[in-house]
Amino acid sequence: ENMGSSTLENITLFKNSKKLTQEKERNRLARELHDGLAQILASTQIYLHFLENMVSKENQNEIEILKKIKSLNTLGIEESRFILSELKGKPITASQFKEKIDEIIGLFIVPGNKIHINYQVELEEIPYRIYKMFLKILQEILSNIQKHAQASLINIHITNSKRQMILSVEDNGIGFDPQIIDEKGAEHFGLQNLQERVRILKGKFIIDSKSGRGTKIMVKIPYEENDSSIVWEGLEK
Amino acid sequence: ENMGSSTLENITLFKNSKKLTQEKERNRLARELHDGLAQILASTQIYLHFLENMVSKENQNEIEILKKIKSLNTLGIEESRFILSELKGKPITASQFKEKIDEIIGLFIVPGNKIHINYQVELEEIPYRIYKMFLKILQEILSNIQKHAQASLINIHITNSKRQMILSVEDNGIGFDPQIIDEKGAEHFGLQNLQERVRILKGKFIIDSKSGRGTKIMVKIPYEENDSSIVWEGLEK
Amino acid sequence: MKIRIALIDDHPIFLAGLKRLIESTNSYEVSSIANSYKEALEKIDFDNVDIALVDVNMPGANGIELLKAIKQRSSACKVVMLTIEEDEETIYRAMKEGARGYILKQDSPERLLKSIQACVEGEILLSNQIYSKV
Ligand SMILES: Nc1ncnc2c1ncn2[C@@H]1O[C@H](COP(=O)(O)OP(=O)(O)OP(=O)(O)O)[C@@H](O)[C@H]1O
Ligand SMILES: Nc1ncnc2c1ncn2[C@@H]1O[C@H](COP(=O)(O)OP(=O)(O)OP(=O)(O)O)[C@@H](O)[C@H]1O
Ligand SMILES: [K+]
Ligand SMILES: [Mg+2]
Ligand SMILES: [Mg+2]
Ligand SMILES: [Mg+2]
Repeated sequence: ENMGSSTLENITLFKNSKKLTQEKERNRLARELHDGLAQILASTQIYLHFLENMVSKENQNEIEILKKIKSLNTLGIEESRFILSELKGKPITASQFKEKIDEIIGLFIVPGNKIHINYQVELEEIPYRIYKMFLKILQEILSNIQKHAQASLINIHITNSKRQMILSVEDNGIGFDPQIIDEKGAEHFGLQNLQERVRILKGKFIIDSKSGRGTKIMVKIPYEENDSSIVWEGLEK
Repeated sequence: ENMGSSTLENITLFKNSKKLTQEKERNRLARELHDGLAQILASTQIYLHFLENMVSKENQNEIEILKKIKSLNTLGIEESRFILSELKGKPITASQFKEKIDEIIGLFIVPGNKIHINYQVELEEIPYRIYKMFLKILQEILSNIQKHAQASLINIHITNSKRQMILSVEDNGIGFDPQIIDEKGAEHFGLQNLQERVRILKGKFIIDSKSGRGTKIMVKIPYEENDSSIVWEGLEK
Repeated sequence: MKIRIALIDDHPIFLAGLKRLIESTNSYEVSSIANSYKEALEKIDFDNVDIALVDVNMPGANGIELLKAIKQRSSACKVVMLTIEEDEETIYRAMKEGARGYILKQDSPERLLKSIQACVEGEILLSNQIYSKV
């Protein structure tokens, strides 16, 4: 009996201590990141701004490359923010997630467009980082439709199962040749950044578009590799 | 006796498990960094190279800023490698230390600011972790000055005696109410992280600032307690 | 004739930058590009490639596996690993499987080009930072 309670105590101690260790380790990593890389990226941003003001507007080539560097740096800042928020942040509930999506759709869609939205949300909690990335991806896709598609109808499907998050956005606009992404690469960064984001999350990104035949973009993000809470759970065992 | 060995086993298990938890968390973050930030920084480096080849040699101002951005980016690459190689480092000599500090000051200070630097270095070797922490603390303070202070003059004192390291940075900028740190807490981590860092090193951190009257920040880090291995031990408790 | 290079990397932005870097020289052309193991083997005829620059970390099958597959298909094509990974074990594995070089993406662009040149000239090459590890 004495043994039993001692073991129990030990286990409790053990669990609490693991929580604490994780907590400390997370805070330490967050600090390293914030004080090191995030700071450097923030300073880079300021100097890029100076440089931008110096380069003459006629120098199209320079301006183009400078834009790309700025865009990369912004991506870096985002990335370090994501890692930070993942280390510090809490998961988002499914209803918070839906609310935010509705807000973004409301912001990006021009009056006159018809929209169908279809949600299937199984999972109750969404890792913060995936939540943030997902919103960025949705924003870029909707902003492209608004800027380029001349569409009258938009279909949005969001499926959030236990294993993955799927986003599909379809428009009936003018369409485009996906090759254009590489060709336009230097100036137009939206879809390239998007591919990069999805790549980081080990997901899939598919563009189905043809000139004159509308556009469908599909993004799939698996949870297994990315769910910090799942990783944490796994660690507890 | 049975009890004794069971407790011992538990403790060993406990220690191994803590190591494993840290290990996994570190590995996970390392992966994130690898796939995300490190590649972004590597890409940035290539585009900076293109830009460098475009900017005309007569444009001294542009070239200077570009150089700064390149150095920052290199610093970022180093930093990401440092986080990855974590704490494996050897002690740093006093002259390496000075060199690095000059580099950082050069990087973080905007043209137009006047700077006075005063060194007193007695110690020949500085523990790697303290070295790294110190640089990060300096970076955060300088980056705050750059972002917030609107200063024209900065005084930096660094005293590195056998017993402790002291850093004092003073600016003649707009100043602020230190209470703001807690209020801004949620989004602005800089000074909070800094305080936490110094606390871990069992050091002292003092902010002397008033709105309109400039800012002085003093950091004192004692050596005795802080052999890098000791810091780790401290975190384990 | 220009030296034909194939780039295989899952990182679109780095890939675009590297392609441009390589094509800024007169001696090389990027003859094919792929984003994964699968795409590389479907799309690229390695007998018509002089050098394949292969990323190590890619989703699905990784770069070392691609190195093996390329070696099986073509004896002419030299494979050079191009990666952010400094892990010793990966370096040894790559060298063992017949990689002609191991270059770090974070090397300076000048150094990247020099390394490719060295490979063309038949040297087995390693990044500076890697040298210290082997
Ligand atoms: N839904 C769409 N319908 C029609 N064309 C599109 C659509 N989405 C993208 N495109 C085309 O693909 C190109 C590349 O898109 P991308 O988002 O990468 O760049 P951008 O929107 O032009 O610029 P940026 O996003 O950098 O502000 C666009 O310029 C446009 O020609
Ligand atoms: N040297 C300074 N002069 C004037 N104000 C300062 C100075 N340093 C800090 N502050 C004020 O203190 C606040 C908190 O600083 P802190 O470094 O914690 O956050 P931040 O710099 O705003 O954001 P972060 O560091 O997270 O990027 C700043 O927002 C600024 O208002
Ligand atoms: K950068
Ligand atoms: Mg766009
Ligand atoms: Mg700050
Ligand atoms: Mg890769």
